[in-house]
Amino acid sequence: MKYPGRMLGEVLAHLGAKPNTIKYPYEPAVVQAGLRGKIKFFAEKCIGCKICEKDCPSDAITVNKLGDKRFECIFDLDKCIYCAQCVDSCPKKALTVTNEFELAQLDRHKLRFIFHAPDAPPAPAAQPEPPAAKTA
Amino acid sequence: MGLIQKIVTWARIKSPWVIHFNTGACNACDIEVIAALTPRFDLERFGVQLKGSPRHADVMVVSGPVTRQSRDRLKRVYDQLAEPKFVVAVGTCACSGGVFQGCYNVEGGIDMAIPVNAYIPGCAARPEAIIDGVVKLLSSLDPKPAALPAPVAEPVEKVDVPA
Amino acid sequence: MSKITIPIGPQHPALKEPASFKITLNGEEIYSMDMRLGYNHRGIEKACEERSFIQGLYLIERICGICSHSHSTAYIQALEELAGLQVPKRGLYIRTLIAELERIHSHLLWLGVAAHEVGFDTLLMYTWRDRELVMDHLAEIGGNRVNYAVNTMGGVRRDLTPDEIAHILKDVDTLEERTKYYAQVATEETTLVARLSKIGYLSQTDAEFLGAVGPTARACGVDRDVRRDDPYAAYGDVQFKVCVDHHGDVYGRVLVRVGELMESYSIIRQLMKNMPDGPIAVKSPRRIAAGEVYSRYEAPRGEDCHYVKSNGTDKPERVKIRAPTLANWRAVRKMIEGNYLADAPIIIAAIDPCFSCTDRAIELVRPAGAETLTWGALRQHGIDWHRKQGLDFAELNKKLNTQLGRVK
Amino acid sequence: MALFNIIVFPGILFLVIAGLWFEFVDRRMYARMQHRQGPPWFQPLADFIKLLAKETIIPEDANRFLFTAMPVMALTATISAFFYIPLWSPRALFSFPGDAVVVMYLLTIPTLTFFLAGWYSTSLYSMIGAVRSLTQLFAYEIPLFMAVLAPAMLANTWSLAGIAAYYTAHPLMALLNVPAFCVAMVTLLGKLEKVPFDIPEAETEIVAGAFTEYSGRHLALFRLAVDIEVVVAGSLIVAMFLPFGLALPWYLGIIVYLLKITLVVALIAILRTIMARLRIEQMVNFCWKILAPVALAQLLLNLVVKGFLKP
Amino acid sequence: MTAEETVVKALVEKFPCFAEKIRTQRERRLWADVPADQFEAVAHHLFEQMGFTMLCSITGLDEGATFGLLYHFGQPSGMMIGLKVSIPREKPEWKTFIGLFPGSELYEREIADLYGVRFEGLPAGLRYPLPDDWPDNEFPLRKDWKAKPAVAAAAPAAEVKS
Ligand code: SF4
Ligand code: SF4
Ligand code: SF4
Ligand code: SF4
Ligand code: SF4
Ligand code: SF4
Ligand code: SF4
Ligand code: SF4
Repeated sequence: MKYPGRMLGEVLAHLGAKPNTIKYPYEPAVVQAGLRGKIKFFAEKCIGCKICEKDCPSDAITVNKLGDKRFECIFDLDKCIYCAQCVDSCPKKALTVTNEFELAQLDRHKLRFIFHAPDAPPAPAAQPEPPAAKTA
Repeated sequence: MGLIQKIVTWARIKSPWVIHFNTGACNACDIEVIAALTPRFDLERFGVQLKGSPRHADVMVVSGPVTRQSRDRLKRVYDQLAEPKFVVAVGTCACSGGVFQGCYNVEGGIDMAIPVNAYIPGCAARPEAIIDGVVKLLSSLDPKPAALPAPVAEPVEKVDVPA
Repeated sequence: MSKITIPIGPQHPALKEPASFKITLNGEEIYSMDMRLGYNHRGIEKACEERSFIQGLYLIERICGICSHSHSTAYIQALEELAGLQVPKRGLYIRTLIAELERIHSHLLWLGVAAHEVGFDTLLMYTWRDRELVMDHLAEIGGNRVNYAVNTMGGVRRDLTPDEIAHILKDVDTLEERTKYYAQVATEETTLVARLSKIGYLSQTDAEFLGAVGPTARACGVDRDVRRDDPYAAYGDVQFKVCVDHHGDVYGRVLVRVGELMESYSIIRQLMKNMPDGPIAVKSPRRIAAGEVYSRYEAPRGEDCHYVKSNGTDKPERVKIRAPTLANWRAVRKMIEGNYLADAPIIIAAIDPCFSCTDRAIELVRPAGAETLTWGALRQHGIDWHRKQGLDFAELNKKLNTQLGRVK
Repeated sequence: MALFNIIVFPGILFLVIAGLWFEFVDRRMYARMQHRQGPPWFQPLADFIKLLAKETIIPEDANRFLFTAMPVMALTATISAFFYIPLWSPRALFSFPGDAVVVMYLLTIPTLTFFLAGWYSTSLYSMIGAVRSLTQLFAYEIPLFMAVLAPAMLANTWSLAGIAAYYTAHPLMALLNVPAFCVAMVTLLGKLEKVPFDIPEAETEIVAGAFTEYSGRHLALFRLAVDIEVVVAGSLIVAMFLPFGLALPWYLGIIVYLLKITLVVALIAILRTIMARLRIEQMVNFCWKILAPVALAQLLLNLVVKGFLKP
Repeated sequence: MTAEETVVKALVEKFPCFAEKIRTQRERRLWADVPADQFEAVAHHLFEQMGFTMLCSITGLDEGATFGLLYHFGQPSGMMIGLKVSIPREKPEWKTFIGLFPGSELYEREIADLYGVRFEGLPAGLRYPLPDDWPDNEFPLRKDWKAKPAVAAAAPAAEVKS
């Protein structure tokens, strides 16, 4: 039957009920286990093949060779689309996904995230070159 | 800072009215912005109201890469906002152009056209991430920011900020 | 009486995406409409030619975030057919599951947006609250609430655990109940029915002639659905009914979408019951043999077509995307004629437009040759129209202006 | 004492606080009925202060004088109407025979200011909004007037204080006015431009209607005027249709009065939660074809009853 | 006889020049190259006699010396046929099909914008999908077109207010 105010009952029932709203940000967010958030890099596993760079759809990852078997990895968090293709592509599993998603920044420069290589073995104390400046 | 100034700052932080502008987004960020207003996330808790008229809004939430066709519109809407105004770039596209970098009709992130006050990466930025970004922006207005909860995961690596 | 043209968009609260329409009005009635699309044009087709197949996949997925899986599946199906890959059964089932979950989220979203367009925000809040259940599952399976990135060449990227299956089945039951309730609300709430029925009418002949697709066409009695007519993924293995309605108006489009929601629940139950074991993907090459393929997919908004041509390298030679909303535009123009201006937003919303692929921009259109309307002319038009309706603002204005000492 | 009454209690200050508070009550209830948490209690206040401190833009081709005068006028009209309404005792601050009609007229002024404000902002959306405001005014004003006349006719006086006194003496007579009360509630939604009659500011069609071009201070005053209008119109309805507890001691009287206003605000909130917006011509039809006849029937009924009681 | 063979046979009967040119790729997918002068007749025949009432898309192709226009017609039953016609690059002109398939308007405008093909009979209207300030004679989907800096102007972020 048609009548105005069809939702009256539903609406009144919810008036007294606890709202559906979550407490975030006052309580940590509950996120799904498989959430694709920020990518994490394990410098010791990387072989510098750059397949990740090649497959990245949005040019967000850069792997730099710092020295013998030493690689650092730069993520542009403002470019990354968190697709995790690089993780799938990496033959050495040097990349993984974390479910960190609270990446907002007021300053865009802070969105460039660098995973440094482990310190160089003591012998040749060559200063690693600064990462090649990427075109902004 | 005088008492009046303090009260005004307080009011500003507690009452951010929002206008939403899509400059060429894939819709995902837009629906996440809308989702942030619905019961599960309810941005109205922070005083956020979605406004249709730029004259009423304090915060412009922009999603999507700036396309050639929308660039001028974006600037015009920005100019119509009454001071003080803030711009939040929602989603990777709005931050940098994202996957659409290099497409011929895309000019890049929002900051190519107008100044941006907060960047929320993510593709699409989750409603929680949007809340996080808005709260970060608002607390930056507060001279004495209220203690915010610690982020879920501690950044493990050293973060290097190039100058 | 002269006709006037008003622009709507590209920035307008009813349109969350930019599009601009020019509506020519005859009084409060819409005489004709034209639209300027292109605000969202990013040049994806060209960009695809410049990227590898795998990079293109993520780009294609981001044509549109609401049914990202539609585009990504249509594209990946084309690649798999070109490369001659046999996707394992389990992979196809998961793909179909995501497709149906996406349809549910999209239709619930639409129901809310449609309610919002007619000022019924409560329904928007309730449908979007329930939609979160689906979003949780999509995030659980795919790893992201939208742009799930589930597809990869040769199958899918993530498997389902028995736990998830049980959980999805439980939520499908909840959703089914809620959908029944919303169907009741939509058909029994007088104010809502008053705003939805008898507007935006399109006859079956027009729908067919103008090439409407999806729920827009099915609400006019056009019995077409790619899932049945040209089965892909696992649709050959499930039983479902194609929802057709004969109202032809916005109300009919609500009924069709609600009906499709119910069918989706049943499809998901069948998929879960018969989910085969085995691998979810096969290994794929980086280069794809030359050839051309036409892939079709029934997106929530209608038929989505992708044409992919490959030349034997790791990049496509040509990718062409025909998104559903594009096919529906002609029909919208027809539907909107003769309706009230107040109904324009809901009629446009009724096809569930997303311009991001089509390009969202609505501008009410000016008949060719009409001069640009000044504010003065517009004001005059308003006065004329209302004088005809028995209100004379001119008098009021005159009095007011004399009182203010400004002689007009 | 009179000055205190006008400025502080039950005057302007009280009205401002009550207006903001009831906006909160309305928004919070709306949110809770939609199963979400809703804004905190200070929200309307924060909105108000923020708008006061924001840049004020006056469109170039708008009429400056009218553009700035309208919000003030809306505010003054609503506030002055308030002083004629008896709140918790059968006496009002000011009273004279025929003040019921004056209050009704004063409450029409805000709508007219919306119209003028919209019309003279010269923006397309404001103008459509303005015209819709006025069209809507013509539709609901008659049923509203008739509905309010009904209890006055029964009480045989045009003074609000007199009406209050009459119903305090004959409380059962108020029950006779239930249909008029319903009509008045529905038309009140039209007057306050709430769903299903928020046609003049339909966000998805014409952005924010008459207020589209308003910003900063002026918008703040307009919003305040609308908030206060809720309280004033609510008080009017309460005085006309729910004249109970007026004989109580003043502190109980105030509590009862506040409860009654809360009831009216809650009713408004519920009604706007469960309905969709009508189209303007549907609204006009509804007012003329349904509300007006009901109000007319009520008037006839009251006439007959009065004829019975006379001899 | 399969449904595909039926369609092919019916077509070849009517247009013998097709005998060699129709390719059956798989179930419900047919492809054919059509000579430009026959195209209109074939399209009308498909629409009027054979139930191919849907025009699914028009795809522009840059084939070097010629532009290809690939029309996909569909039957409600799911059968699809892709008809390709080639037009010379120097003189990219073709006829509109909005009389037969009104839905083709936007597809044609798209090709006009992106490839620079002129459609005879297409009424004037708003352009789609390129922006209003797009330079003339720049057709982005042509293979020899590369985004020029002037077009893809990527001004650096002037100043980022923080
Ligand atoms: S693909 Fe893996 S191993 Fe290769 S460069 Fe990238 S992170 Fe290193
Ligand atoms: S997650 Fe995707 S976008 Fe981000 S770096 Fe990896 S491949 Fe690139
Ligand atoms: S596993 Fe395959 S993709 Fe990875 S490095 Fe080896 S050959 Fe290349
Ligand atoms: S950031 Fe990602 S989800 Fe958001 S608009 Fe861009 S492509 Fe879409
Ligand atoms: S249709 Fe698009 S713009 Fe509209 S509400 Fe949905 S996502 Fe937003
Ligand atoms: S039909 Fe709409 S929602 Fe679906 S993929 Fe296309 S654009 Fe997205
Ligand atoms: S028609 Fe709309 S929903 Fe579909 S792909 Fe295009 S933008 Fe997305
Ligand atoms: S799909 Fe949309 S964005 Fe991509 S090229 Fe076509 S119109 Fe442009």
